[in-house]
Amino acid sequence: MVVINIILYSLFAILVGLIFMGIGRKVSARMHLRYGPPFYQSILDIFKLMSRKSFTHNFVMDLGMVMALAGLLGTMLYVPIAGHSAFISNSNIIVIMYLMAIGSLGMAMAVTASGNPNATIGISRALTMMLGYEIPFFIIVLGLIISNNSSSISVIAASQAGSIWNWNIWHMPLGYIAMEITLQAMMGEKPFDAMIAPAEVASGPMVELSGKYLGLGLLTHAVSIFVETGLMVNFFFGGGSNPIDFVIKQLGIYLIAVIFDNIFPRYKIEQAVKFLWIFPTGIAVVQLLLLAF
Amino acid sequence: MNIMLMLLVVPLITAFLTMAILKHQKTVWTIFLAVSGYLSYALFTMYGKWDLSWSIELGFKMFGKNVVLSLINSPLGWFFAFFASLTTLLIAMFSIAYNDEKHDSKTAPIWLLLIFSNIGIFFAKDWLMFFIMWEAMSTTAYFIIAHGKEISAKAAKFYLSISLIGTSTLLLGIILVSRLSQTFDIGVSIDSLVKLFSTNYSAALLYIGLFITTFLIKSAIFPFYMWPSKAYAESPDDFTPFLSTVMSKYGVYGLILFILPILAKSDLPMFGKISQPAYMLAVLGAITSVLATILAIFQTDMKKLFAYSSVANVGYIVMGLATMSVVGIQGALFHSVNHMIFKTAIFLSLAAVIYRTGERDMHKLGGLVYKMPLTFLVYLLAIISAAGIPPLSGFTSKWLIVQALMAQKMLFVVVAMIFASTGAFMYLLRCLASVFLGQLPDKYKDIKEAPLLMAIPMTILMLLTLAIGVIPGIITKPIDAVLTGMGYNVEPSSWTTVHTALAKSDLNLTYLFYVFMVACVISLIMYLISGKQEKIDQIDNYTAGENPLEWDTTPDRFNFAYGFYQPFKQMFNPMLDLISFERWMSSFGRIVERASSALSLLYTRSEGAILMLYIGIAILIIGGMM
Amino acid sequence: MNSVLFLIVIPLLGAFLALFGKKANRIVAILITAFTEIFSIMIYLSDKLPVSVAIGGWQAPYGINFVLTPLSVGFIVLINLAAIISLFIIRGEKEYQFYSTYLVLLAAANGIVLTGDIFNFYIFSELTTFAITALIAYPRNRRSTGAAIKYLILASTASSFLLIGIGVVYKTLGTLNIADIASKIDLLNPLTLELIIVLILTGIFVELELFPFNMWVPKAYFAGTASVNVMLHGMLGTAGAYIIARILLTMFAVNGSGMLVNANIANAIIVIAMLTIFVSEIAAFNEKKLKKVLAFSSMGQMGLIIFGFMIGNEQALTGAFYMVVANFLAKIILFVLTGEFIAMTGSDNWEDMKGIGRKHPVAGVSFVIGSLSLMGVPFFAGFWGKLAVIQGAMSGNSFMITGIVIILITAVVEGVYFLKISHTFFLKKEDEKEFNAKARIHSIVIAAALAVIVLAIGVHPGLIENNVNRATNEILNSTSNYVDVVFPGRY
Amino acid sequence: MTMSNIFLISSTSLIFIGLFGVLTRKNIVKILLSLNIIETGINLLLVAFGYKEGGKVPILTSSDSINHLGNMVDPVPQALVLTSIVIGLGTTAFALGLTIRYYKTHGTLNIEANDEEEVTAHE
Amino acid sequence: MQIINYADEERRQEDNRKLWDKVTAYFRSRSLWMLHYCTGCGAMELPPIMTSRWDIERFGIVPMATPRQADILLLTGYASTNTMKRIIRTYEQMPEPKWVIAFGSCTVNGGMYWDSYNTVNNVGEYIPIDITIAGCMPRPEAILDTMVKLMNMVKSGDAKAFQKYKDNYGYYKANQDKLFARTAPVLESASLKYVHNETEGSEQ
Repeated sequence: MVVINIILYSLFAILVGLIFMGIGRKVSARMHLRYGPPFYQSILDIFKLMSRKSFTHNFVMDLGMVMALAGLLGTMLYVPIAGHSAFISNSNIIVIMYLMAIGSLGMAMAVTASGNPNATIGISRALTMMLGYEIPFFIIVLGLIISNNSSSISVIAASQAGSIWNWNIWHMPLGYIAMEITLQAMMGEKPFDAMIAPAEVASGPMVELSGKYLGLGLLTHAVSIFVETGLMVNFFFGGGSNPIDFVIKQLGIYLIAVIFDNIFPRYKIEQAVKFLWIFPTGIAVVQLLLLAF
Repeated sequence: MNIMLMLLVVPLITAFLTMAILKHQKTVWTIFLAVSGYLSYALFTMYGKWDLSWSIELGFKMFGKNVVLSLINSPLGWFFAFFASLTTLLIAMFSIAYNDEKHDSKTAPIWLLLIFSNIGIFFAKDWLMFFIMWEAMSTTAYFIIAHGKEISAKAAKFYLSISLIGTSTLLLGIILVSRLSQTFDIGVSIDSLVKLFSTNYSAALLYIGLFITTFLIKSAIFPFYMWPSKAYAESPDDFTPFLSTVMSKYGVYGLILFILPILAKSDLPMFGKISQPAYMLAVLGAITSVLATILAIFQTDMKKLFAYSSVANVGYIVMGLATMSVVGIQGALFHSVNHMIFKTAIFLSLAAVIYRTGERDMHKLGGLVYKMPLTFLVYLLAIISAAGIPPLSGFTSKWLIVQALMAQKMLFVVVAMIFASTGAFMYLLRCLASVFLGQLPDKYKDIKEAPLLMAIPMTILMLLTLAIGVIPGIITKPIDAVLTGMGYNVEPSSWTTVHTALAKSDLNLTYLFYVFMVACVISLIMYLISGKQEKIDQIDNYTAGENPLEWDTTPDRFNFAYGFYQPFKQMFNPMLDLISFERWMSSFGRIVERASSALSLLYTRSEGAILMLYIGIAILIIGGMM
Repeated sequence: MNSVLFLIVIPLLGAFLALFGKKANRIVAILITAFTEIFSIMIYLSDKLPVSVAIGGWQAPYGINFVLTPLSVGFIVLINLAAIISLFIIRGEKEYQFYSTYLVLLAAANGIVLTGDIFNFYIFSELTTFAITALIAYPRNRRSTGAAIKYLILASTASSFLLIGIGVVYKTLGTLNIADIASKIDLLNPLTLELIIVLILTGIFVELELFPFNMWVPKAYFAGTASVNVMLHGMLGTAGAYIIARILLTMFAVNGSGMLVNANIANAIIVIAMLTIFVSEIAAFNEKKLKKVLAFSSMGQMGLIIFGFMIGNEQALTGAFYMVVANFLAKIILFVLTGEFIAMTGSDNWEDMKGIGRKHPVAGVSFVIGSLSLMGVPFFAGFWGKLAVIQGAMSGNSFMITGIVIILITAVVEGVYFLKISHTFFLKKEDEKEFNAKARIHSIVIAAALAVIVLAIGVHPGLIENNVNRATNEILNSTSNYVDVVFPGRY
Repeated sequence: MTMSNIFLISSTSLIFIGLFGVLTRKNIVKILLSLNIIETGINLLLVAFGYKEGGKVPILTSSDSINHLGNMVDPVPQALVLTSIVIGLGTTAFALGLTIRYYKTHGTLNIEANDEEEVTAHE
Repeated sequence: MQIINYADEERRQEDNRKLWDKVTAYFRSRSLWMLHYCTGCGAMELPPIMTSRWDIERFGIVPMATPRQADILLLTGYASTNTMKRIIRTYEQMPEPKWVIAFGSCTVNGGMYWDSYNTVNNVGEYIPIDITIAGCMPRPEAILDTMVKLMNMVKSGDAKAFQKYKDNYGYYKANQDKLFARTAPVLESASLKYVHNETEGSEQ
């Protein structure tokens, strides 16, 4: 039963993530005064990628990509969707933070295995960026944890139940602002997309990924969008009363990120890290101090 | 014969025995393996027998009594000693294969002496025994690190100077404390220090400060975090895991043995939820792990990189201890064991790489995964564990420590922990990418997988870290005994679940493993149902249409491995000089050397001999007048 | 007990005989030294101690007397042991002057320890100065001549002070007998007392290698051959330790309690001891000449021993005596081996001595044991002494604590340079050349045997506990143990 | 000013002159001369310690002399001085011998000459 | 020069593909990712079709950074002999199925550079072209039209130039070798040597 649950939840998350990506592209197009692709375009892309032939340099690439997707799916399963979950767990935030790292590790391993310098540079930037955004992200999370005295997302989401005014976004607006900036970096959107900068490093980590490897990478990205927006909903928007409510909130958050993505240029990696360590971190620290004392 | 005594005598006698037959290297290392096997077995049988002890009276009077050296089997000591012996056993197996004609370090007898002192430290009941073994450990380790190589001797000198400072402070501390309690017994001295804290706070702080300095030095905690990068890097490759995993735990053991009970029992000024000295300790741990992580990220020498990584990991352990809570200490002890396992696995796999290639600089290697897949797998699982990624063992302990820190509201310490933990990811991947992945240099086209005797211990370690990750009870059950022995009230821990102090935050690791496995299967199915893949040559890369080989570029030059985190380093460049304790140390060393040369010259020239004589008389006269 | 005179007379007679001997000189010297050694051990083991022997029937304080106490005879045993070792390790043929001078040195060193008369003490110390100067100068090259004459000038200047001091003592107290002086020392007014102490200390501190009286030490050790180094350290140095115990802690002690009568000067001596420890260990740190390193280390150890003596409680005194023994044994190991190593490599520099430990593991390990003992590492004899001295100093004032800190700091420096040097022997030899000379088995055996003793004492300090306790007891209760021996029934 | 004081003052000045000479002279022969001056001073001092105003020679010539013991100068310092002179003589002779050797090996009598140049190691 | 137009020939046959192939062909046609090898002036014509006026993304066509990810290779102008080498390598690095679009007359007959000593007059001799666009340069409308045509060809399974390349590899290889013989360096010293400075030691 749990296994079926897990499969269904995984497919749901993948589907939602892909459709979000499609909607995001549509919204970007409209912002560019274009018509844009259909909202299901990402599904088409994935299908094409998975069905075509692909190149592998060695078995580490296969292993890494499978690991990346598995890690993100595992993470996703720990995020409560409007109080629902594939299995009974406390959905511990720290577990989610570390589980997400499997995805990054798998991805990093797969792309460095190709031996392409562009890929390795991309990964080195991605990891540097990770160090950049984990700090503000964790400080915000810490604020949530100590105010609820629990590291369970369910508890945090449950504490916001009831009226819309119970949402944490009203209780900790500074945390929300910091989180919004951090989320931009977590999802790899501009201005924090130095790792995949197509014009500099030929789309960085993805440079050697072809066919199904790129497909798995896109799926990973889709799930990560689901997880990150899902976390945001649980942290600041009451967690949703039902899955549809939840997904709509997620979409809203994702669209904010897409809008920012479209209006910003790109930071160099060290500028990005400095920015992340100064502004979102500073705001988050202020928020944390307000909560702690 | 008393089993405690046997634990000491067996390594000691074999040390002298092996010294006599040092020429037959394989025999010597096999004896070494047998001894560590015996120790592991004997320690295994000693679990639960907490009344074992041994003591001897020496004909030497102090405080009007004859000095007594004694050993006792305490849960805490057992815990460390057993896992240390287990690690040694696995390293010993590796060493048999490693120490061939070319790599022979001839250190087995001294290493046996080190194991002897190792047992002594963990089972010491009185300070004199503790000190004797401590000093023996420091000195023998010097000879192993130096192991008859000039470059290693330089690094070892650095280790030795800091280590001797540590033993000096320990000696001073022991003498002060034993004068206070009029005995060398550790338990009594804890009580008397607790008493001193209520009467003379600053004196007591000074007393424990001396001990803490020693322990921090041995565990390489800030401000003494620099020596491992030299000593670990230059020590024999098969000794580095011991140095890094077992010897860094002596300080941790000392802190748990002596400092924690005092801080727990005394009435101290508080800072938030915990006492100020404990908080100070946590801050030191935090600084250590952050600095060591940053420095590790910038290393090009893989042994140096993991030396800093060890420092950072001990930093976590100290942070966990400083919480003074059950969960924190549990996490710290758990992490000690985990660190022993995964760092040994890492260092052994690197030793296997060095054994095959003879190269330590990461950017000169690459693509070894094709030639040494098992070594790669061991390294991969070990770094997953080291990075604290579930479902391997490293996660559980890190998670426990983070939970404990959060429960005690040590906000900035826990942020430092997360920083170090994320940074760990950066340096671990750097080594993975540069050594095992990427392009295989031409000169390593013919190397082979590590020999069987090396592969066995590495595989065992790999399986151990997986097993502990899935079933944490393997470690948490003995930790229960340790915590009970320390006087904490603990509920018996379960095989699968770890508990924390926060509400609704318990975690079932076995379940986590199942979930992850199902996710893996889903992802694997997705991989399998999609289109076929074709394997292409490693050098066949997208390079904007160019063929790198036509440009006289060899595969290893094509790798991006040198200056891996260059932009990140640029951010820290202004800071690097400042945090280089190494530079301070060496400038201090230069001052001593100059003073030494000047004084030596004074004695060589001897123009002023008569003048100095008169000065001496003047000193006597003036001294007498005062 | 008049036969105790043999300890002095027979070596002197031998010295005279050696002038006529040729090849047999060495045998004669060894036989005589063996005799004195066995004789002194027999005295030490006999139950007649302590006893005062009046020479020529003149009773003290009018006549010259020898005082045999456990302390003095114990030191005689050590001195003669060093003497016999120094004879065994002589390398190459020596002319008659060498053995003759050596025997004079032996007689004088025995005399210093045995005599109960301060003027006699002066004469014997002058004799040792001459003898050792001649022995240092014996190689007759530039280095040895320079070192010898510089030592002679310094020692003569210093002994002038000693003589003045003795004159003042006689003028004020009207006696030259140590026991007599010790019992009357309270009668002196403080200023005179200070004058006397300063004058006499100046004389003996030069022999004691204390900073800043010790400018001669590295030169002398460096110029001397290994056997002369063993004599310098084992005979002169050990006699020096005895002098401190006897002159400072008995003659100038408060009521025979082992505390110097003038506390200010005691403090000044502690300052000098600390300076010595600090200066010598720092100076040794960067020194490349192995013999000089050992010379500096000798100075440092002497400073430590005197620090232990001056603290003035039982614990520290025990430690100091432990240290005397440990330092005696360990340093002889190092000097014996240094001689071999220098002969093997043809260089004074320890950096050139790579590969020796690989060729002669026993020698290498013995050197390590010796250095570890000097460092005060557990399991070696030096540890217990250091521990007890520090423990004893802890009960003193803040001044002593400074001393402890200095000892601990210098222990670090000492450890670094000793282990650095020891490890050099185990490095791989760079060139494939053979060594210049072969190491002699009996030297290595001597070193190894001493190393075993060092280890034994280190593992079980109880081995010499009784002897040390006897010595300590004698110093702490010198009224009953020393003055009463010379003047039965005075107290 | 009594005789005793004259002795004391002159001997002390001799000692100090000698000490000054030892400190300042660089020539070994001059240093040895200074040492001899010190010695002379000490000898004078010791004799002065035993000196008694109007005292007699401490020789018991007859049984009557036993009554005049208090009037005799102290004989012990004189014995000490005799010994000291002998030792001083020995020192001077030995030192001069070494000085000759010093001149041969160093080519100078300057005490500050370097001793360790161009000397091969001996064990 | 006789080049068989596979597309025409295939169209005459019955569409007897399996359902699965039809489905994949549909998805492929709706998600064509292009790699533009900007060899000549044709690159200037690409921005208009990607931006708001013509917006090619509505057909699922987006530019990609590397050949590994791309489906279509766009040759946007004349190809010199040296460039040809890179084009071929890039083409071979693309995973199948892959298609090539040649822009303008330069790629067909050399265009205004037809008599240059170092340009390739007919790119189709060296790599298989699925579809060419006439004009010097073609207008964006023409490009858009071609794209749609290619989509239809992909959907119907007619665009099989990559298959042709595999089948006739000997022919293409011979042409390529003949071409590259001209690019070999005349003097030994002219060949570039990459000098690598090994930097020793830690970055620290």
